[in-house]
Amino acid sequence: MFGKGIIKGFIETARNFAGSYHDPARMVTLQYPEEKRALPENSRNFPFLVFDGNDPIKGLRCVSCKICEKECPPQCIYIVNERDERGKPLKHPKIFDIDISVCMSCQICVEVCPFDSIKMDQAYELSATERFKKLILHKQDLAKSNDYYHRIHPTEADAVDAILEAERKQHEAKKSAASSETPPAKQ
Amino acid sequence: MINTGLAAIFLWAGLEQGLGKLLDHGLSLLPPAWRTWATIVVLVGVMLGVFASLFALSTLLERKGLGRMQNRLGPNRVGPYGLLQPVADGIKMLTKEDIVPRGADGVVHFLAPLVLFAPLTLSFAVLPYGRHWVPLNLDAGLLFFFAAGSASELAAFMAGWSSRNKYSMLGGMRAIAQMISFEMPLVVASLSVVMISGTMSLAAIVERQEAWLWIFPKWNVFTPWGLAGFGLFIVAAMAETNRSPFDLPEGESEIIGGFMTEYSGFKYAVFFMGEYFGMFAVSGLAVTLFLGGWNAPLSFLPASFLWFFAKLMALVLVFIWVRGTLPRVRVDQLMNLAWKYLFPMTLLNLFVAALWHYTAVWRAPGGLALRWVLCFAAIAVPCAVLARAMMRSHKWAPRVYRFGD
Amino acid sequence: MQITFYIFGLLVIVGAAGAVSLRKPIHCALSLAVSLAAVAGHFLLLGAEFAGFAQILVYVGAVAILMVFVILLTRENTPGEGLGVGRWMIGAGVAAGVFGVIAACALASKAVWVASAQPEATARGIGEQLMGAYVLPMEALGLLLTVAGIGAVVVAMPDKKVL
Amino acid sequence: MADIGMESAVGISAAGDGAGPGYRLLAKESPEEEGRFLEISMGPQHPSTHGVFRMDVLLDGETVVRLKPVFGYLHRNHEKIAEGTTYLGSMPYTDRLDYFNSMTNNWAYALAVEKLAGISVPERAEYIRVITAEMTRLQNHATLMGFLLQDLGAMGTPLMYAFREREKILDLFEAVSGSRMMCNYMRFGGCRVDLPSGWLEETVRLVDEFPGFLDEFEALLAENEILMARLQGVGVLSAALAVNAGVTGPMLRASGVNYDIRKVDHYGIYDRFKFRVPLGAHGDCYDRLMLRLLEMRESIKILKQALKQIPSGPVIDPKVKIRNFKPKPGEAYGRIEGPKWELGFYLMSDGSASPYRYRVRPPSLINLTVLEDLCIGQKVADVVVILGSVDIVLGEVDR
Repeated sequence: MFGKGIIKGFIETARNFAGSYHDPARMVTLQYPEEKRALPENSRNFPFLVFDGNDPIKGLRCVSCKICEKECPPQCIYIVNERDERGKPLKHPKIFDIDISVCMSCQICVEVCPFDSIKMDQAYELSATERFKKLILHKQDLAKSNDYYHRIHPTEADAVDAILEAERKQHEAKKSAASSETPPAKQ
Repeated sequence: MINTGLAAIFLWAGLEQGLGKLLDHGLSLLPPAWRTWATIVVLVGVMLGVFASLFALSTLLERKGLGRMQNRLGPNRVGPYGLLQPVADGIKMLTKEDIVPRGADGVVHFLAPLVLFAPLTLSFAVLPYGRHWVPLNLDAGLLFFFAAGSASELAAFMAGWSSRNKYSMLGGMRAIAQMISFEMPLVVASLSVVMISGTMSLAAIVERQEAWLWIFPKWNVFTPWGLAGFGLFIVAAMAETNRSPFDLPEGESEIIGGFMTEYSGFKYAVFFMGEYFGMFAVSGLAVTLFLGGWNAPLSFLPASFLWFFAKLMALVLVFIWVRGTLPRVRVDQLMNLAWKYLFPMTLLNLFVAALWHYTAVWRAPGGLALRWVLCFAAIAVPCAVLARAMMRSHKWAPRVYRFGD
Repeated sequence: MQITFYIFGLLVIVGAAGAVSLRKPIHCALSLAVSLAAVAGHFLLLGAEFAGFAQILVYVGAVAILMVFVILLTRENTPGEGLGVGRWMIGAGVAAGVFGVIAACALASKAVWVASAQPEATARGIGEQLMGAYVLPMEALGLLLTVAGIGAVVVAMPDKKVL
Repeated sequence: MADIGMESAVGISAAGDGAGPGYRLLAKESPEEEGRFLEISMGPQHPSTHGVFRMDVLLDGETVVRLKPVFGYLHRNHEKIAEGTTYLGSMPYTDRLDYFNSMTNNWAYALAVEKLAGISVPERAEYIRVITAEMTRLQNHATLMGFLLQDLGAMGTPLMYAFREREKILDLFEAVSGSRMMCNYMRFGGCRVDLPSGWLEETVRLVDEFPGFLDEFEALLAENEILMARLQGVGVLSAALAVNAGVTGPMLRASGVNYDIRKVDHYGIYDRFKFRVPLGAHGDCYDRLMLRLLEMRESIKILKQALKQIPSGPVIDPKVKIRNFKPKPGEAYGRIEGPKWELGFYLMSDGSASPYRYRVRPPSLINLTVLEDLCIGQKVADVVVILGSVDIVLGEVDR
């Protein structure tokens, strides 16, 4: 019968019209600034640096090995070593910048980091009023505590803590042996 | 609940009477020489005000309704429930830059929205909004309506041609072809009403429908020819007002914005408003011709212009529903629909109306039912057969698929 | 109603003048449409509702559109070179002659002056006239139009089915 | 009258065979044809070109006489970048090829590298790959149908329904990979992380509910007379032309050729699942649309089986190095049946950390090559519909 398909379509849209008032499966809109979706644990946005203890700069796990800088596909990480007065590089970054206007959130820096010092953040409200300077995050912007890491990625952070603890114990046990093998990359 | 509703309706009817009296009284206070002009000013002001606010309301309704049909919320940020959204849109439109392409024909480009808009507002003058509420009760009101509407074709062409844009040109061509083609079925569909009512005065047409079968109204739509005519009229009206699924002249996904591509700011707003006003005008005509105008839907309810606007808005909602559901047809299919389907069917409907008229003498019990069945079959069967034949000839059919392993 | 008469009269004249003097053909057609619409206004002023509305519907809604369409579909859409003075003069002479003849006829005719005595040209009246006294010419016209319509379809029909 | 002009123009296009200026000559210089055709440039700013894509269209009235696709507006140097970066470093870039289907892009690339380096994939990872790939197929096909209907002028209603369902799938993708669209989830030798707890149950629920949505969609589309009128007999692609032009995927199957890489190539673990390959008979837009609907139903079958069978175990081969990944010199071609069509990665290794040659077989581009053949003789309104039914993503066309 001619018109059957069209009438079916009308019924369908009417059903959706009514459904949008009572059926949460149909009305999936979240009104963003007021309502926010709970992010899944794995959710990632831009990297941050984990620090232990209370001092965000001194406690950084980062040893400035520059592996992430090298592996980063869009080359958005910039690291300069801290040096002591004689110019010998220290295991600490002097500059650690991430240009989040370039970063593509691929998480490769996290995967290649042997020291579990760089992790993915979940903060997504990062809009700025300027295109260049304000979108470059510096060391002090990037440093976030281990507690914060536990808050956003609890499962992953527990696993990381367990590994680090095991390593530390192993390290203490073999204190006599000076060689510290780079632990295998996680994940 | 029902009682309150009834009370409200009667209260409104009383108010309406009072309002009319008050208006008359107020006008009679003026010196006689001024009365005509004062009446004109009041009428024009009220009509423009009412339809402009109706326009604001229906843009909001459309966006909300479409949103809900698409499982979205629709505008809800400006004012409570987004009610002030049309105001915000208006401010936006008014403050936007008015861009005229360098190669455009400035004068024609400027005139096109006006030529579209002015005649459309004229056509509101002949619609009967309530008993004695006809701004301009012309003897040939229906003809006036179509005459006023015919200028919009010229406007679409002017807009398309003057923009000096190929998409605008295509849109303009489509608009003319479409409007001319669908004016035929539109006029012929309303002719059946003229034939039965014996008058072209819209007020008189509504008065003819003021009859009751027990408590149910005897509107034209409740006759076989009226039902078919109403359906055909609405389809033609959708095309005439460039509403989806016949919105080819704008054909957003194909030719960007059609003849409105190069319009911005206030001129675009006027086009936009013109589109809605066209929809109101043609819905108002449909209400007048087929749905009993200002007559109440049940005999014991008072007549009021509220009914007219309620019916008009109901039709507008149908338009919105259609827009939310159907994809657009193609230009050749549109022409086929107009000339090979709607036009012959409306012509046939004239004969069915005549048949209905001449079988009115069958007074025997069951005569009405027989009349109904006969007339309905006379229009419905050809409609279905022709539709089937068209589908067949193009080999349009649902398909069954085979599977490979 | 005097003022409206003069306004419409001015529109008729200005439109007609524009139709012959503007450079772009489309502008000419559009100003002709203005002129035709203003003529319809005159009909309405004379109380001939049906004729007035039919004038708008047919001339503005169809004839002007048709002209515009034809102009659009012809190849040369740019303004041509202006006519020479001599040809302007000839044209003006012909126009003046035609105007003179029509004006003479109109002045000589008594119908113009007794217009108010005529019965009102209502739709019903026209319909009764057409279906009564003039039924044969009307049927002939209808037949002619049908033939023309069929002819147009045949001409426009493609030689073989495309799609 | 119209068809004469069309034929003559087609004749010239056949004779010139891809010679760009051929039709310009016809349009501009032959005096009797002047003013007859209208040349319009659809895109790169056009609502229905699905991105920055341009079509140089020559119209006779509204009939398309000649159509020339113009690409390159979104060229991002993908292949050359990949030759300068590590093997792993290209993985996030593959997300951005066909940004609707990052999971399958990841898989195709991982497959190529695994072939190159001879890496095996743990059982559980194979299942996860199939599950995510089929979910990708579901969301891609649903959205494609929505977009096609949008091109037809259906005011976004089907598109919104499709997006509603797609959001649910993307939520699951985010839960597993951390990102909704740029998943970057597959790794050489498996997947990056194991599924989070509760994910499989969520997926089972989604898969159970999805057919309801498909029924709804079918009610909205399948028998709609306007839709049939708009799509049936439009943009017919013959099987011979499809095969010759290298067209793959649903578009090829709509022309009636039974060729599905899941069946033909036996990649992954598709041999273990029972599913059928729907085939069209007419090769028109309607077939292409309906085939995708049917494919979604088959995908649901696969998903149901996979979700039932999925074993526990590791998700990645622990032997595969993340840093200093240097496959032996050699070459490999990995291809999968992507949601759109055959997606292939060709890699040539010289033993260093980055590929010597990296080449994507961009199915969107290859399937676009037949666009002109599909569009000639159709109306301008059909062009956007045909383009929509081809289902391109410009990120992949231009790379």
